[in-house]
Amino acid sequence: MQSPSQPQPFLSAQGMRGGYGKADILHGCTLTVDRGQIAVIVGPNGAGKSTAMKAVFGMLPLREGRVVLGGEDITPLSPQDRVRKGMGFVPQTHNIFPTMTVEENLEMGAFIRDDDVRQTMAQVYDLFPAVAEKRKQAAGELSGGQRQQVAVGRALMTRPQLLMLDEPTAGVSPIVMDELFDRIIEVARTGISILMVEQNARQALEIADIGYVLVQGANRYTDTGEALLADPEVRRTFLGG
Amino acid sequence: MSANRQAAAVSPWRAPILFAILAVLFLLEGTVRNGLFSGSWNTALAILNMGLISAITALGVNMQWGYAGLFNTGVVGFLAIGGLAPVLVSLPPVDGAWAAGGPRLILALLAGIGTLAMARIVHVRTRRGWAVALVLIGGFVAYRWLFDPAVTAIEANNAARAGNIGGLGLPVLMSWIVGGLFAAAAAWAVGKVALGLRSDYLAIATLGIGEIIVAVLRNEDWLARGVKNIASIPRPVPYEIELQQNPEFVDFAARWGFSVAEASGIWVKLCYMLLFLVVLLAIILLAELALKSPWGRMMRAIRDNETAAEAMGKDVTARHLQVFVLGSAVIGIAGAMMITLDGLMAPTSYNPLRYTFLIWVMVIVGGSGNNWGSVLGAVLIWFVWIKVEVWGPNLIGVLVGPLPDGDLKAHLLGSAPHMRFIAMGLVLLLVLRFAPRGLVPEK
Amino acid sequence: EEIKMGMSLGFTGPLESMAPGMAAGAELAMKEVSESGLLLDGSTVVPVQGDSTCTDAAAATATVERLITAEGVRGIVGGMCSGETIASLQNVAVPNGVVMISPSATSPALSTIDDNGLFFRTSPSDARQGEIMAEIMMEKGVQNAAVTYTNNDYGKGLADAFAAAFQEKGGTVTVNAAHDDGKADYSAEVAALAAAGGDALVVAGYVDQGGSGIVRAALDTGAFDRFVFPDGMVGQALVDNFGSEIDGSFGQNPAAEGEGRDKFLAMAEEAGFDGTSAYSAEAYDAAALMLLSMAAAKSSDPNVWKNSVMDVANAPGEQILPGDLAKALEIINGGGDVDYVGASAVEMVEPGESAGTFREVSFENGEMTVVGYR
Amino acid sequence: MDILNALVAFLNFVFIPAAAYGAQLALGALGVTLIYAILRFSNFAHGDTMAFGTAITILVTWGLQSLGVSLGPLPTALLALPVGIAATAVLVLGTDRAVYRFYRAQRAAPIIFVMASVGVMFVMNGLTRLLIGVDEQRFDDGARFIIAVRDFREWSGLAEGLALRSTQALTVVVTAIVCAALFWFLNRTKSGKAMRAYSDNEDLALLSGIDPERVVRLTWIIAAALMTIAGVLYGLDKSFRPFNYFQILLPIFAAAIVGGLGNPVGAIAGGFLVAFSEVAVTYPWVKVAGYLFPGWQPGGLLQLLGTEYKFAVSFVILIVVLLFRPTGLFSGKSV
Amino acid sequence: MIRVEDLHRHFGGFRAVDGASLTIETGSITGLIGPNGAGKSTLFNVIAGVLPPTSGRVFMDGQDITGLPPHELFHKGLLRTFQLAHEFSSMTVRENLMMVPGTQSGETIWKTWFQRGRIDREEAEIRRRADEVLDFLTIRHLTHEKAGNLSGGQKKLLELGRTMMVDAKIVFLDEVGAGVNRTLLGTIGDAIVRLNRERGYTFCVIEHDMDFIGRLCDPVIVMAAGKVLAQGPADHIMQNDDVIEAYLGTGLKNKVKAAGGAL
Ligand SMILES: Nc1ncnc2c1ncn2[C@@H]1O[C@H](COP(=O)(O)OP(=O)(O)OP(=O)(O)O)[C@@H](O)[C@H]1O
Ligand SMILES: Nc1ncnc2c1ncn2[C@@H]1O[C@H](COP(=O)(O)OP(=O)(O)OP(=O)(O)O)[C@@H](O)[C@H]1O
Ligand SMILES: CC(C)C[C@H](N)C(=O)O
Ligand SMILES: [Mg+2]
Ligand SMILES: [Mg+2]
Repeated sequence: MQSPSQPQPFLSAQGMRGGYGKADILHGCTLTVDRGQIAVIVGPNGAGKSTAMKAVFGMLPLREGRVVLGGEDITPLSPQDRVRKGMGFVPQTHNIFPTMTVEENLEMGAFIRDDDVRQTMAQVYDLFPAVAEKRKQAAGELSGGQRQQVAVGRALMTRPQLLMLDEPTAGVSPIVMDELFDRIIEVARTGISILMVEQNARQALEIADIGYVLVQGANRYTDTGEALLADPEVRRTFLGG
Repeated sequence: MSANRQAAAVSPWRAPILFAILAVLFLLEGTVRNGLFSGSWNTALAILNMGLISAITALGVNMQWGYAGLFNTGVVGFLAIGGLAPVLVSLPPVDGAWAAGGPRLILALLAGIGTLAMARIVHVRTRRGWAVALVLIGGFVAYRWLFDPAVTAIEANNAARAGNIGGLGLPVLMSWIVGGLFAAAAAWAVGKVALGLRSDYLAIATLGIGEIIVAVLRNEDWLARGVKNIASIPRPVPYEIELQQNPEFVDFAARWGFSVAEASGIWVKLCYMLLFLVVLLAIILLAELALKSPWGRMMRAIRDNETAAEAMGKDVTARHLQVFVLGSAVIGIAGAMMITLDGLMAPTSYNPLRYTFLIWVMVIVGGSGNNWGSVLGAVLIWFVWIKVEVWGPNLIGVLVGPLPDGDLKAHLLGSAPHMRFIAMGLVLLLVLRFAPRGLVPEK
Repeated sequence: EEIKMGMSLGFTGPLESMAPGMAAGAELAMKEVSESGLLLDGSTVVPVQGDSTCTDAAAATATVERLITAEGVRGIVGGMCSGETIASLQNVAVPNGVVMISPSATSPALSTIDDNGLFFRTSPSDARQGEIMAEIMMEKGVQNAAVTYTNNDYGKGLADAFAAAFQEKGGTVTVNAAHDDGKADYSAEVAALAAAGGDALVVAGYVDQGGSGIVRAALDTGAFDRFVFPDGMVGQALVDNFGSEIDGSFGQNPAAEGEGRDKFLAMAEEAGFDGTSAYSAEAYDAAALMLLSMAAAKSSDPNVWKNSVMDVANAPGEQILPGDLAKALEIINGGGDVDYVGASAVEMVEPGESAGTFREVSFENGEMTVVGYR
Repeated sequence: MDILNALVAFLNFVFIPAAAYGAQLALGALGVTLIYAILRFSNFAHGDTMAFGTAITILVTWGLQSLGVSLGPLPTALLALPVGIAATAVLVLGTDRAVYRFYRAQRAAPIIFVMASVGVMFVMNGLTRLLIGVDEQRFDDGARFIIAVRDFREWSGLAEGLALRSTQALTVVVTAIVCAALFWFLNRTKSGKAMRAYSDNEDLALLSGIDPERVVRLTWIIAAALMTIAGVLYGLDKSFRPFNYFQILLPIFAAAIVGGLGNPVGAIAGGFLVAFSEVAVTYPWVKVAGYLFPGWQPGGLLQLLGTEYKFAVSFVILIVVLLFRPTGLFSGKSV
Repeated sequence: MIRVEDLHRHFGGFRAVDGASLTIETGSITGLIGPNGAGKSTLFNVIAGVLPPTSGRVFMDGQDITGLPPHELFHKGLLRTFQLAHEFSSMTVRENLMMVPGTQSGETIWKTWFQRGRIDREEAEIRRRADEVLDFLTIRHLTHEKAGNLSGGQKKLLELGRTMMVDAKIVFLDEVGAGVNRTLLGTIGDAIVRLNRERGYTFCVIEHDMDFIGRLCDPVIVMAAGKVLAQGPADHIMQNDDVIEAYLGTGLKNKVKAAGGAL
């Protein structure tokens, strides 16, 4: 799916090193995603997956390494600027505006867009019928899984070029999870790059073009999703057999 | 995404150093005379004494806020109610007051409490609103029928000089404990009603309760003469005049090279200081013991996350009530001590800016959750609060110095007293800027 | 010698607008004496200001503590409000043997306080004013009145004294209700007063505080159109605020007849402040009394000169008006006797407070006119 | 039974004053609530900032008056208001930059903000006094009354009079307009929604491309406008004294909280609740009862409680409301 | 152990739990599944005393516990975890565990003044137990970390760890698995089984991971729209057409489907 005119991957985060306080959490972590690719990060809890996502999004000061998006070095940019460069992010927790209605949550996703957002919104509602019913309800009153759907919907509203999802399927029911993965494939097919963290790793790796296994802030395995799934060692240690 | 940043570790030397700096400030105040300090031991000690009382108040607030996250802005009310104790305990009895209406008054108060208890029983037994209302209305009528004539009689008794119920003539030190008990009782009643409220809602409720307590003190003349004030509350320490007439003391003063008046002032203040220190240290000791044990851990857990603490078997309501009562009792003790030190009960002076928010400033500047922090913050802020009275005008004097003479300069110089607030504000902002979690942060 | 004189007044707090006028009055007298060069062999007088806050007894005590023990003042003009005055007097001034002469603390409680002869005031006790006010009202045929007072020892003391005197004379007080100063709104108070009714409304408050708010609301709602104003209210501010709206109202304040006051007003104008502002004249007198007493006692030690205050204040002797302080000092230095009259016709009665001459004023055609003295 | 007189007495002494006072509190509470909702702290400097804005407006008004400018029956101060708002906006933006921004970056606890605002309050308090002094200032001009007592009596022939000051009417009208505009802004415009989003979840707002500093600036500017308008209306209707502006802080907070912190509708409801409970509960019903039941001569004033307890009464009502609705009438936030 | 009778919980007009009746047998590991918004968490919250029911009753061992506050339920042996982790964020991980036991004398204020020795002994015992739990959860290295700084999954582990600090009778787990690494989830599953066998805990587990449910739970209760839709052994339930339609779905379709609408 790589576009021939683009020798370099669309997103390339090289050798990221950094953390919250004095101690580093990331130890030279590298992530790359091409246009239209789905990249999945898996790994044990506390491995630094969310931290790596935040680092890519510019929410964490990096001591080393750089982030390049579409050929441009965006390492010094603030998160807002990265949004304008076409990055969208769904954090793992606190990923909705609780007192705003579902509809307003989606509108906020489209904050940087100046065109008509109604069509995208209709598509989101289409994708998540459960939240469509609740469009006038405050998002904070939704169930855990419904919130998760709103959060993903919000990011889709941005119409990003790179969509970053931190455990989008945590707490959603199997049927919705399948729908969601389906949708992610669809999105990727339109040329949008996807970088996501997943603990529902087997399903996620099935659809992944590239998979990263992150352990203690460093890349342990990097391969196609299929290859990782096929590796018994990876399966046993990281994917729960 | 977590909002936590890893807090920089705090040096264990920080508190001792800051206390040392504070001590130096007081030493300077006592010895050096310039634009910043007055060079008088009397002033230094006077500030220190009030600072110690503030420290005890701050400890009380810290128990409620720092340990349990209860936002009590009714501090002024609990201070005031504690201040009632010296009046009722240690003042000599007022001739005729008791005879005029004492028993009836007690009866009335009993009737009032009885009514509330009855109402509660009826409520629990029958759950009928109208029955409760009936009890309340009946009780209220009975209460007023007993209460009003008693109050009129007491207030008419020697209205110009007394007009109040009078005290018991007991030693004033006893009233400190009673003050704590008064405040604890009030806090218990308040807590039963208001502790269901959260954060700022609790704050405004307690603010209101504080105002109500003060309003009662101001308007119920039979209690402590209301706004007419009570002066000459007995002291637990010698009077300066007595010392000045005591030849031994005069000799003693001469030996140290002080004038008698000065020496007597210092002596009295030292006596007070000792008393206050004893109380302060005792409270800190008990508080630290509790805090450094599972009780303290439980409190921190409750403060962090009430829902989870509740699910982990902690009776959050009961614990809140406990710590609210304890903290208020400490504030009440401070209130009684303050009235003892002032020798005067003047309800008009209980304003929330001075007795609630300034105390809060002390707690936060000191570092909430930390007892030593509260003490440090209290003494420091009180020192500043008093000293800015001089610093402010001096500051403006320096600032306008280069200006040409004229209306503007005159206007600014004329406004010098208002620099008091500006200076206070600046100090507060600076401290918060350089120690945003307080001078001595928790742990 | 440089003699320091303290001033403990409420420069910040609820009466912050009254304090500057008082300080200016006191400083005027100090300057006058200082410039004459006649006090104790050419001593100069240096005023030291302290902020008593008016409401915070602890802060006031600390201030006076500083004035006395750090600045070493030889006398204090102040305190300003009664509560704060009592606290600082008992806790600091008396133990240190320094005289306080208050221009404005008028609570009756100060008459009986145990002061070692160290406390005086150039204003009368409120107990006296209540009687005078009742007298004037009866003469004007006001038989029933509503009373509102500022809720502090001054207001309450005055209102109670008045109510007692008025009722004794056969009048009726329809309601005796407090108002708090510095409140945002006085409709509740005015509603209550209006409901009780009466021929006139007695406003025992402060003109730049709740008092004016009450009058304003009472006028606007038509609740009352006739008012009786005691000392806290009488002042130019009242005329400025209400003009002819309060025509037909009257009042009284401690101030004496005659030249003294006029001279003081002229001097104040020259010095650039408003001499009519409340207790400014009394402050002048307080400062003048202290300095003359020092001269008479030939000592700046307060424990010594405290004994001359009554002498200087009262007859016999030559009458001294504002602006005559140099002359007074000459007389005293020459061994003569003076009777300080000053700006507020000072006449001291035991235990060291102004006997209370009151000036009766009435408001007509938007102006305040002095009707007489009693 | 004289219903008309009873009604007029009630309107004149209870309803109209309480409505005007309620509107003033509501405006103040709106500002408090807005800052609470978006910047998440109780701003103690609110009253003193109101005083500052009003002081500037007064100075400009005097200037205009001396130039002979006037608005006919309306107070000239309305013309000066924009200048006051602008100056206040500059001041609060400067304060934000110098003080609050630091704590935002630190993600300090709300209580730290509150204490910083106490510091700001002290400074602002002194600043206003340096600017305009401590005295009472009057700057009201234009027509004083819409209905004056005497005229009303003559016109209606009733024993009771009715007064409606133009400032009272103005207050209520302006409050209504300002509230409507604020609601429209917050609920309909993109910037308004961005503000609410920021108030809900700061980090996520960032991820949506909302510029937090812009939201903060906007909040302060709107708050400055609200504060100045509230302060000027209050000053026009009552009088201007810096000290009173500190005192009004407590009822304003009470209003904001009982209505539900962070909720604009609540602020308005709270303002009126506080005002009416202060006035109505301590109102002696003797006069009204006298008109309604002419034969009845009650001994007392038929007053539930003395006016000295009026503030206490309004707080009791607040507490009772909070007991039944723990986050205020309109379910506000709590941090 | 737990019997729920015709339970309703409405939010305004919305019926989140709409007449649910179910039983949790003593000694079982009961699974509770259902689509998002089915009312599972709400049901938990009502049972655990966090939300009052609109109507209906809850019994524990035959005793009516409807509306009892959570802390009393805790002392009756009913523990729960939260779907969104509720850690004590400013306390260390170990403290998070140590605060749990409910019978500490050190929690009585006057005993902290007069019975230091006894408190110290108790503390040592509780600390030992906490460390065991930390070892078990593989987060011993985080002993002194502030709980607020944990990763999402680590917080979930801590939630579970707290229930292991005391001898519970019944534990309600609200999506312990969400966000937890599958390998670790396997271990957690083992732990649940062991606690169930060895210590006799009864479990009621909400989870969306069907492998987990299938491995552990018997019976499984399915909720939908506030009502109980089906109940039975896990493999049975997973064949149920209603359940498949409402909840399980039929797996990924899109791998084979052509590209759809664009977002
Ligand atoms: N406070 C509330 N106000 C209004 N509606 C609410 C509230 N809490 C929950 N709901 C609604 O109740 C329904 C059930 O929510 P609940 O959290 O019980 O679902 P759940 O079964 O746990 O779902 P999930 O698997 O997604 O966690 C949802 O539709 C939700 O929108
Ligand atoms: N705000 C923070 N401050 C300090 N340390 C943190 C913070 N957030 C996370 N950490 C630490 O960083 C490490 C990595 O956390 P991160 O959230 O990136 O893990 P993760 O791989 O996303 O795990 P999970 O699968 O459980 O979500 C953890 O050990 C955690 O304790
Ligand atoms: C300044 C004065 C009006 C003070 C008042 N007379 C009092 O005693 O409190
Ligand atoms: Mg994570
Ligand atoms: Mg749920």
